Amino acid sequence: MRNNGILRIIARFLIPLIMLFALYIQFHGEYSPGGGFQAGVVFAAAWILFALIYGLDAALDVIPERAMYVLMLVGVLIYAGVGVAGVVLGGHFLDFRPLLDDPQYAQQFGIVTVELGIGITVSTVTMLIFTMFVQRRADSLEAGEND
Amino acid sequence: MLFAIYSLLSAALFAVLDAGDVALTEAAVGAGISTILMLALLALVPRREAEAPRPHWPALAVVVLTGSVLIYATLDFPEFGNPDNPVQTHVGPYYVEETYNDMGIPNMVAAVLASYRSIDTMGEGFVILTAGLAVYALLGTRRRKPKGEQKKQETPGS
Amino acid sequence: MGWLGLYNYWIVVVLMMIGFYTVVSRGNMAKKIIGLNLFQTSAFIMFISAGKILGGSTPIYREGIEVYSNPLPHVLILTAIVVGIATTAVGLALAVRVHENFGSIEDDLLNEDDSDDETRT
Amino acid sequence: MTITEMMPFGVLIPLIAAPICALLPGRFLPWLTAMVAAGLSALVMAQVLPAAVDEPLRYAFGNWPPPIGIEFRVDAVNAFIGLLVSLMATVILPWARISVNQEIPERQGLFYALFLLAFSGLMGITMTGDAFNLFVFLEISSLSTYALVAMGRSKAAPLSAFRYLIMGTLGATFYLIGVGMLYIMTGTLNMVDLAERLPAVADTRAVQAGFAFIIVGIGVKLALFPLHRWLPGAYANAPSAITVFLSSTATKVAVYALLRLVFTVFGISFATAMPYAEIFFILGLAGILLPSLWAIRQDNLKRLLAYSSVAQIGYIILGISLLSVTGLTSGLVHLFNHAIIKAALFMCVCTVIYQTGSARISAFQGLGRQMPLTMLAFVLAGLGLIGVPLTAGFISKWMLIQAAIEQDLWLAVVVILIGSLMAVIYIGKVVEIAWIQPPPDDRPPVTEARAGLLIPMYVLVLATFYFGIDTRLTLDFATAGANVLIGATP
Amino acid sequence: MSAEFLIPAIILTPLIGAVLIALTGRWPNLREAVTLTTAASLFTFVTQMIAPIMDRQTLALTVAEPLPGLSIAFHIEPLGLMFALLASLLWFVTSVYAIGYMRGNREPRQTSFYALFAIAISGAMGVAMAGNLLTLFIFYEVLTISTWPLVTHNRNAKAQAGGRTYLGVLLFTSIGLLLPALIWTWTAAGTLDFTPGGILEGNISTGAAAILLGLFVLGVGKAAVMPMHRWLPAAMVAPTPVSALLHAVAVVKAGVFTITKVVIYIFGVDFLATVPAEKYLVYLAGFTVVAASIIALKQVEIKKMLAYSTIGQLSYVVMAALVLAPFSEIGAAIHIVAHAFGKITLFFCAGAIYIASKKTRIDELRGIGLRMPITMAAFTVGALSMIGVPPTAGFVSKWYIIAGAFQVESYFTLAVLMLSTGLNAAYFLPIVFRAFFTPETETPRINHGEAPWPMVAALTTTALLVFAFFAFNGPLVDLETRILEVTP
Repeated sequence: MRNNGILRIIARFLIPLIMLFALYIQFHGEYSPGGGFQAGVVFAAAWILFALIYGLDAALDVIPERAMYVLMLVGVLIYAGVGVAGVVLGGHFLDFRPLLDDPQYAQQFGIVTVELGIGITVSTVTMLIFTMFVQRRADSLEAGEND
Repeated sequence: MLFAIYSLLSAALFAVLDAGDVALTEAAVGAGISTILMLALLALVPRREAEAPRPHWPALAVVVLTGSVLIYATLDFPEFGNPDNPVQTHVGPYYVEETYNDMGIPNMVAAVLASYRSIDTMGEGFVILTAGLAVYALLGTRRRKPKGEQKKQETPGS
Repeated sequence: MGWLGLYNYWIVVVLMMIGFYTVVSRGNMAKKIIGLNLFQTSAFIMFISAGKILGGSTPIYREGIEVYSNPLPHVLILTAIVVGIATTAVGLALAVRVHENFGSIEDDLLNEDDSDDETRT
Repeated sequence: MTITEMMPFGVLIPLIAAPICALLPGRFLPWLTAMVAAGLSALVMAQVLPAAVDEPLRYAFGNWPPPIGIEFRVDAVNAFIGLLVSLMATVILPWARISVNQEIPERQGLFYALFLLAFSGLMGITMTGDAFNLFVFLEISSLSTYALVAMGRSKAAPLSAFRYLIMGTLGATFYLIGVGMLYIMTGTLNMVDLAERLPAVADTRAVQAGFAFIIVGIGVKLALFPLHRWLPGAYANAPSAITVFLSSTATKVAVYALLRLVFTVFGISFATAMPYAEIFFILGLAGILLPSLWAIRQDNLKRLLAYSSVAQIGYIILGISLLSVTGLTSGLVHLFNHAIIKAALFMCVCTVIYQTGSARISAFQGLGRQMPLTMLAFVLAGLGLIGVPLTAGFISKWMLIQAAIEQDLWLAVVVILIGSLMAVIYIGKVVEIAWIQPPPDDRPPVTEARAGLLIPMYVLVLATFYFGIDTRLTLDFATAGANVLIGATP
Repeated sequence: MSAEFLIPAIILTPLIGAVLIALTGRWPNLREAVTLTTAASLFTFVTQMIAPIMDRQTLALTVAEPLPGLSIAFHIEPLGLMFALLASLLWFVTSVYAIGYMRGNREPRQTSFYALFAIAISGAMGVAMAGNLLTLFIFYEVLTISTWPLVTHNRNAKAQAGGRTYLGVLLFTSIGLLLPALIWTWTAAGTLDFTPGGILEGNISTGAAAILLGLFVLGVGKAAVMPMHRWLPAAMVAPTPVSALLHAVAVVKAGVFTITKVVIYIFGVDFLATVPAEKYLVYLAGFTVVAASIIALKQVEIKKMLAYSTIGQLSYVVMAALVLAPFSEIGAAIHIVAHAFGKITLFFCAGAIYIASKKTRIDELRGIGLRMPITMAAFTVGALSMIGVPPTAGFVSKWYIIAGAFQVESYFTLAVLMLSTGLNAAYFLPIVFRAFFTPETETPRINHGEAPWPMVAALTTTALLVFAFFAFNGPLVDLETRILEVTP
């Protein structure tokens, strides 16, 4: 499949578009449908498409496994961090109002941040899971099973 | 495949039911990710099924029982789509009316998701994380290879 | 319009039971997981249906629209969907491991192996 | 920082510690993080419990007043359970460190991260005041538990985990459907709010069906007698540390969830209207007798104890089914006592596994002479399980019997005593093999476990006896909790 | 000395002793020294309680209250004092004997033997001083469980089977019958304290009382009332010192002691007298007496025979307690002591014979009296006491029981006593005769004399005690008369 020219061409156009779309629903989430999950998943989907066409190793060169691992942890930590920040600034956990002076902006800021955290975690976890499965396949093929 | 199609269909259904975000997610997750994973699994394990599926009476009994309970329950459900349903009258309206004043963003779903019920969302973030860690823990370890050569050739998941 | 007003719930129930039956009756782990997904998704539809208002629209403020569907069920289901996919992922990973250990993912063929906990992988 | 503001951190500390834990390298640091997190959480709960007895503490997340937002709501009952869970985690972790080093040599950061997730999930279930939020925490703990079970060394561990996953997810979905019905009928998810709005629609089929679905869903999680099929495999194949932790917390928290939903949300009057008591009474009796029988038949000790756990849940369910203050008190006390006793027993068995690598009863031949301290602990904890006076087990069983007699349920009394006799048999058979039979000659000599394994074990054993003599902590708080539950929505 | 000090001291001394024994296990002489000192000091402590009880002070102590109204409490009264004195005194003697026996037989695991022995004694002390049924039950179980390893001391299949029967019967009866009886009493009377005159009167119908009494009599398996007697012969696989102290004194006497206490302090004699069905239990006990004696007649192993004789003698006490006559109650009380002295002597002799000659069967005893004159003399004394011939201890207690039987004109009891006396004579005297007046047929495998001196000393002492009790039982009888006073 890696040698299928057409696929490669299409992919070269498609993948950036998908990623763009992902970013759009990530940061435009509070105006139109979308948000962290959808963005994360779509972003991951783009990456997976890349992996399917250019091969996993190429994909892992773009985003290494370790990076995914760390990022998925960072994502939730961002989320929790915002929550803790609320407590530190004298509010309740996950209370965004104390973050900024204007409550509305504070809320928006909070929402965007946590959505970002979610987005990061979701996308990286998705990629990581995909990577795990594919590498497992590679190993078991080498172990000479399923034939 | 059928499974993916089912997901797409339900996504469409969600869209019809005014659940834009849900539809989007279901489409991406259901039709996208879980299908890919399913394929990955089928790539890993033999596709053949053991025996021709024959009716499984106890299971059928349980299922019919549960189903009838559900039907029985639905008979008292408020009418579909009726604006006077408790769902529409109790907590929901607050979100519909106040979201804009509270945080000045139009997408109530995002508002409820990330602010009103933020702890839920954080929880599901951790659920995802758990899944990641779990799969990493289960499949992350390299398996011993009979052939000594360590370089693994990349193999697409389908 | 009486019971007719409930048709969507009945669709849900039927789907749900198909999924449930698949989980309980099928030995194949992949099929079990598919059934599980079916089961959950239909449960989601039930929630979403509850939030729908006929003539309402997607809960995003736009000019000139007064009636919105209730956003709360949507949020719940977003969460639930994510939980579902997470479960699926873990389940599939487990299936892979089972296959590595036993060379099969036919649960009912492995019936007794569950009790065999002396053998170490 | 007031106690109310401190309260949610009983959950948040381990939750946030989990990802940090996963980032840490090596063996010691992850363990230390988990240890500190569990200890802090226990400290918080120790602060919360006395405060929560008088009137419930409520903490609204994001400062959105419930039912708009989600709240944690802690009263005597869940403060009691929360303290139990966090304490058990704190006691088990030092022991776990050694056995984990043996069973899961590398990537322990992952292990402890998942452990913390399971732990904080349980804590979350305990504290939340929102029916759907409970589902989320339920899934956090469940998913991490599946993974942890599958990390066991035994070949069948992933299989057991998979079966657990199927059962568990079905249960969770049932619960979700039940909650959905309640939501459709009332439009709210907050427990207190539900409790206020349910009576209006209490007689609708939807709510009754919702009740049934919730009971079944939770029932799977607490291994309610006919739905217990996942438990023995999961306990038998999980890593030792996880077996000990699960046996003492997971099912207990599920029992709490059941109590909370049945009594606080639906309310006692609703519960009495449904055939709830009768069904649970029967399930309780059957759940005492049959699993005890199966336990006697097991020759794998982890499995034996697992079945005995199912039987002990039968006692708790029996106590709950009486719908009386005494009954609920006995249920709560037994929940607490059994957690301690069973954790101690599993620790003994798993310590033997650590030394000999096997949980087969044959591996216990002559251990009385080779591992005297461990086997002594087993005997003492076993006495607790049987319910011999001076042990915690006696207190809860006595309360239970008293509750049964209050309502002239002599059948229950008989069954409870028979159950104790069966416990004598299955504990006795182990003790006999360990202390009377000589060690087989073909077995390489076994030595006593190291202090690091023995000390936590004996902490639990001593607790078994302490709570058998000084019952102020357990009995008073349990009674308070029972009153909260029986009394109308507090 | 105050109760706050004495009672804990008496409970803890053996336990501390046990710990020390375990620690000094490496040096046998030191270990034995510890054992003896512990036993001696325990006895001194117990004697400290005589004076206060004599001048009617109350020695009581509440340790803890696990459940509201259910406390772990101690309260010394004449009966308990007597039991405590008996057990602690004989523990010392037995320890001396055990040293000889264990060393003479080169037993393995002697350390754990002595340690567990001490724990068992502490259990017996707890039973003796218990202030309510719960406390009694607790120490009753301590006694059961701590003696199980002693019964299975030999660690072979036979021991394992015996131990199973032992633990099985005792735990089944205590959890299956005694505990329900406890709970029933608790729910009926709202308390479990031992109160002069009883606590059940007016709280329970006479019919229920009869059932409850049945639960108690059968539930106290240690009293070995048929059909709950199987454990006692099974326990004979234990080393003789165990059989001697525990299964002739501490354990079995704890059983009959419990029943006597229940009759007097829980039901109350006057109340029981109004319970019609109560008589059936007298018949059951009487039947046990006769049946056990007949079975004993057919035994070939000395220890087995002694075991069945014990079963019979125990039912004397139960029967006497249930006859409900003032004299018979006293008789029951002092028979606990009288029988103890006699029976322990007999067991000591059996052990001595075994150690010296490795003989365990009755038919092997021809002419052994010439080789072991002291031992067999002591045996004779014990046998006479069992039969109840003056001037032995057995005579005194039997006298009171008979007197009691006359008081209430229970001719059944009289008949049983006569019959069993005859049977006792029938199975004891032939042994004596065979031992002294028949020549050895074949020369024994080992050419032996008396057993090691500690054993001989011990059995001589107990034999002398049998006479002493006959001579000086006045104070004890006076003391025990007080158990019937409704207001102490």
